[in-house]
Amino acid sequence: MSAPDDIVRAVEAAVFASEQPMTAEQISAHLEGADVKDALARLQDDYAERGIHLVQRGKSWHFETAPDLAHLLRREREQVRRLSRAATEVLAIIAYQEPVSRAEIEAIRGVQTAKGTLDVLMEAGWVRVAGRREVPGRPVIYATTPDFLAHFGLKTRKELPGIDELRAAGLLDPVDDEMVELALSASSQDAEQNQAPACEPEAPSDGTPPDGSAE
Amino acid sequence: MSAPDDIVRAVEAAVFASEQPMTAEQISAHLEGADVKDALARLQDDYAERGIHLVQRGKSWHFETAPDLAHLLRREREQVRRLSRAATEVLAIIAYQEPVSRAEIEAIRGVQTAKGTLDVLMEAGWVRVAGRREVPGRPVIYATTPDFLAHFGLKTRKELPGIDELRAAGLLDPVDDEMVELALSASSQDAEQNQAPACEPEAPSDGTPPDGSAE
Amino acid sequence: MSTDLLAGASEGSAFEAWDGPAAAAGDDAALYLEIDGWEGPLDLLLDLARRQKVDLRQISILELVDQYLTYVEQAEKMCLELAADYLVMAAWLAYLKSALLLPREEQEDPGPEELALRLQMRLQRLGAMRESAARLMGRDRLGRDVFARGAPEGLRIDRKNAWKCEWYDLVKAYGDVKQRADPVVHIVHERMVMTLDSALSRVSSMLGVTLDWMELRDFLPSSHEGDWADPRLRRSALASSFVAALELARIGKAEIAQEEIFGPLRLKALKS
Repeated sequence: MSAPDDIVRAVEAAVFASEQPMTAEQISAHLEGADVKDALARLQDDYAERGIHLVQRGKSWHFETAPDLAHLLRREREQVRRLSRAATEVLAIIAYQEPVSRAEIEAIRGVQTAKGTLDVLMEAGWVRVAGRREVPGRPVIYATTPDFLAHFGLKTRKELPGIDELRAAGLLDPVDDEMVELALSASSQDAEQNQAPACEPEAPSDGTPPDGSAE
Repeated sequence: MSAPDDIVRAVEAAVFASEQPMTAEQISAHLEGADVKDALARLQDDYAERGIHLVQRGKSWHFETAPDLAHLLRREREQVRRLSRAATEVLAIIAYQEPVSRAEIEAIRGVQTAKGTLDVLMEAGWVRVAGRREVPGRPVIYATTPDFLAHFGLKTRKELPGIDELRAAGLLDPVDDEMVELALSASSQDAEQNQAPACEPEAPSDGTPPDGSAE
Repeated sequence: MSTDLLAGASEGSAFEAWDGPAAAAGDDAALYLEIDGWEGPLDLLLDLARRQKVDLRQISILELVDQYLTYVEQAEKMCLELAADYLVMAAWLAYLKSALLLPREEQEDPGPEELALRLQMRLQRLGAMRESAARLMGRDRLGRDVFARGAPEGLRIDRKNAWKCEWYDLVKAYGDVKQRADPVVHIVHERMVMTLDSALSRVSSMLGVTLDWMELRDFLPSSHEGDWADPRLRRSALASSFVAALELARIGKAEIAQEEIFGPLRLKALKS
C-alpha cells in the first residue's frame, strides 16, 4: 500500500473530523473544490480490512467501526431505543414501500396506527413527511431519511434485506383500494347481527374500528 | 503493510469509538484483558503517514487529525461586504480629523454611533485605538492605520481632498437650497478670514473647531 | 390456485391443527390475554395461517376460515369480549366460505376464489413486512453494533468579512457629514423702516398745516429724498402712516374717508 497522497489525506482528515456524515460535494466544498471521488474510493479500499471502515450511507460518507467487532464494543449505556412491534412494522412498511400514506400502512397491517407510532419514528429521525399524495383528501405520505440508511448500515434502499424477492413476488406493489375495503366488503350488513355480544360487556371494547376505517 | 490482526483492529475500533482518550489499561479492560501495547505501536506506525494520527497524550491514546492538516478543521471563508453608510461616515471623520474620540465623532455626525460600527472598522483593519485623550474621562481616541492608507491607495492622509475641493468637484449635494443660499450669502464677506488652507487635514478646511470641541 | 385452496379444506380437523390460543381454553384469562396480544383480526389470521406450517402461498383458506370461526365461537362461549372488528372479520369469512362452497354459476364478481386470493395476498404481505422488520432490526446498527467516531473534532467554517469601501464613498461621506454639521446661520438684515412714532409725528404735524382733504400717500416722504426711493422703505412708511392715521382718528384729531373699497384713503384734520 503506497502512502496516501495529499488529497487522500485531506479527505481522510475531513471525514474523520466531521461530526456529521458528509456528501462528496460537502467534502469537496470544504477542500476548496478538490475532486474527492477517487480519494474516497481509495480510502474505502485502504480501510477495508481495518477495525474502522469508511462507508457510504445514502449520499453521505462516514467512518464507523467494523461490524465484526460489535461483540467487543457493544455498550449497555448506548442501547438503541427499543421500538415497539407496531413501530418496527410501520418502519419496515415505510422503508420497503415508500412513499406510503398512513391509510396504506393501515391497510397492510390491518389495524389503525396509534398516533404516537409515527411520531416515535420521526423523532428518531428515521422517517419524514415526504409530501402529499395527489388523490382525493391529499393524504400525507411518509418516507425514510438519510439517518435511517446510516443507522441501519444501508448504502441505498436497494440494500434492504430481501427487497428484490418481495418485489418479484408482487408484495411491494401499491396497495390497492380494494384491499383496504376487503374486510368490509361483505360485513356491513352482517355486522349488526353478529355483533350482539353474547355476554355483558365488562369494559368498553377497545374501540378499534374494523379495517376499512383506515381510509 | 500486512493486514492488521484482530487485536490491532479491536484496539483501533475501541480508540476510535471512545469519547475520551483511553490509557492502554482502559483499552485492555475493554478488550477482555488483551495485551494492547504492541497493537498501539503497530497502529501508530500504520497511521504515521495518513491524514489522521494515533497519538499518546500523557498516558492516554486517541486519534486526531494530522498536525499538517489541522487547518482543515477550521476554515476561514472570506465574504466581501460593503461598509454601511454609518461606518463610512465614521471612517471618514476619523480619517480627516484623527485622532478623535467617540464623543467627538458623535458630535460631528449629530447621531449616536453604534458600538458595532467602530468594531467593524477595527475588524477591517482600518482603524485603531490611538490612546486616550488627556481630558476628564480620558476617552479612547481613534486613528487610521497603514492598512487604511493602503486600501484607499493613499501615501499619506494629506492626499485626502479638502472640503472646498469636494465642493468644487460637486461632491457636496446641497441638502436644502435655501439653507445653502443663506449660508453662502452670509459668509461671502467672512469667507476669507475663516477659510483654512485646503490641504491640511489636521486642521480641516471647513473650519470645524479642532479636537476637544465635542466635549 | 383455487383447487389448492379448496383441497386444503380436507386436511385434518381445524381444531387439531390449531394448538394456539384456544389450547389454553378453560383458563379464560389466558385466552383473553392472547387476544390482547393480537393486533386485530388480520394479525390473528396470520398467526393461524402460520400454524398450518406451510408457505403462506400454500395455505388452505377454507381451513383458515374454519379455524378463525372456531376461535371466535369459543371466545363467545367463554363470554369473552371480542372487539367488533374480529366479529366483522368472522362474518366476512363466513360469507367467503359459503361462497367458496357454492356452485360456480351463482357467484358474483369478484368471485370467491379471487377474494380468497386477495386475503391470502394480504396475509403474505403482512407476513413479509413483519419478517422484513425483524431482519431490519437485526442488522448491524449504528450506535449498537457499529460506532461512529466518539469524539470528532468537528469541522468549522468561520466566515470572515472582507470589508469593502471605495475612495469615492469615503470622501463623499465626509462631505455629507460636514454638510449636515455646518451650523445653520440665521442672519437678520438690518432693514430700513419708518417707525410708528416717526409716522405719527410726521402725519400729525403735516395735518396741522393743511385744512383740506389729503391723500394718505401724500404724507409719505418724496422718493427723491435719500433712501426713500427704496420700495421696501416706502411700503414700511405707508403702513406706519396708515396706522398713525387710524390713531389720530381714534383720539379725535383727524377724519378718514374712503369713497370705495381699495379706493384712495383721504385724511383731514378735525377742528377741536
